Amino acid sequence: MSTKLVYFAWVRERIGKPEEELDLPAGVVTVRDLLNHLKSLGEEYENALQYSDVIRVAINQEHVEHDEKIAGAREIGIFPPMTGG
Amino acid sequence: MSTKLVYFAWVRERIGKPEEELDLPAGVVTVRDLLNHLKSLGEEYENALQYSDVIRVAINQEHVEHDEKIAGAREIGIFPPMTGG
Amino acid sequence: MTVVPTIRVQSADFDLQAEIDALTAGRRDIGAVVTFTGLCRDEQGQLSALELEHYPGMAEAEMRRIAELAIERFSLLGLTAVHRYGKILPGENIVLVVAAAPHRQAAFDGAGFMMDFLKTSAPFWKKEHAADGSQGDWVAAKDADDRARDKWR
Amino acid sequence: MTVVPTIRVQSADFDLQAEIDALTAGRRDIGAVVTFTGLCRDEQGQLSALELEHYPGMAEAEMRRIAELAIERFSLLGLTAVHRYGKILPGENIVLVVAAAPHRQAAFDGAGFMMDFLKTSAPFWKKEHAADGSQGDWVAAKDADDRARDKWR
Repeated sequence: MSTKLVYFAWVRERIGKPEEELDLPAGVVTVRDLLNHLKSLGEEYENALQYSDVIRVAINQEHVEHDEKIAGAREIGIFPPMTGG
Repeated sequence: MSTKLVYFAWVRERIGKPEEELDLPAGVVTVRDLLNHLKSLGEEYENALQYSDVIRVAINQEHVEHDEKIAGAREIGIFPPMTGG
Repeated sequence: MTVVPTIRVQSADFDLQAEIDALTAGRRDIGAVVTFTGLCRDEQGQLSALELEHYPGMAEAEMRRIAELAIERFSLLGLTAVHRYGKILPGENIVLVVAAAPHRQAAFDGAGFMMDFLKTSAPFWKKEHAADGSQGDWVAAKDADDRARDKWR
Repeated sequence: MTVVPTIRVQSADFDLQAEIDALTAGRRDIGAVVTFTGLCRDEQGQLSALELEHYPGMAEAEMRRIAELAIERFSLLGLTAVHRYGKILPGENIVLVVAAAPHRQAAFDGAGFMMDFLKTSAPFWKKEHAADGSQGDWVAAKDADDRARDKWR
């Protein structure tokens, strides 16, 4: 089953696209696994996600920690710390 | 020399006038002396100023403590604690 | 550049948007504007009006003193305070404070400081008119207002 | 009575007075309204614009979550938050919060809480456009914003 990934701000710019549908390998269980998997997909992903500690992730439009399981995710958002307001 | 006294809120209502000019005796040196002197002028003053600790006083439109000297006062305001805002 | 506060005591209502516009027009250095509007409540239907008395001259002078302290302390770029007097009905405006600063904390602090000191030291007094038509009591000063002021010390 | 916040994310400017009016019209129980307006600064002439990006859907949802926490925590009588996206010029509005309560401290706290959490958890990002026409950097998140949020814990 494929998962929809959406990217924002400099994560979007570095990866070079605002969103994509990806088939994730069975070993990708947590958010941390997902970020590591993405970094293996190419230089642009590695560049976007190299400082993965600062990367924020939302599952189905709610913030989650990196140890959260991604099972059941329809949409995963990946982005830098927020700077609105 | 006479001094202008101005009263506000329930101090004004109890004394029964918004302002007056008074010749103060030589022994009236501080704000506290003034309040005690006023209380000797009649029941309405005594009623207005009986709880003199809560009475606020301004000399020339600036707040002062009860131990302030009133020498040089053109106008002395006497009123309850403020409740604006 | 010295920031001069705008201070007014008036019986007429005020126009919040116009006061903000006056403070911010043509400026590109203001990042945050906080406004406080105090309104007359009907106290669960018990109150028909408030009568606001003030000490003419001193009310403006005291508000200006507080405003100048706030501008200095929080490096405000602008500060406006307008206080009404006379009879004010439930739902109507009583007081307005507008504080402008580069960043949000200073604007929040400037407006809060202005209100906390205005409450306890600007010479205004509120008398209640009861819903049954009788003239009610003068509002009593609250210890909580003194405590709110003292937290800025 | 449950208080339902008004939350909007839009490219158009907002009308602060209209938002206040919508919150207070016909009410006699509101004693205090605090508004916060965040504006685009030009950073001493270095900035020609900010570009605001957001996560559609989640931005509204997250603002609503924060607003509901604020209403509950401070017993607010009304709360409105509007955040703009797209290109915003110096002097223009970015964000508006309006908080209404019976008394002033709750209104101040409600608006401050909303802004501190909005800053750190609502999915918006600012990119700077430099005055020389070049596309500048993404604004970096500030530790001070995390600390401002954490003071509510």
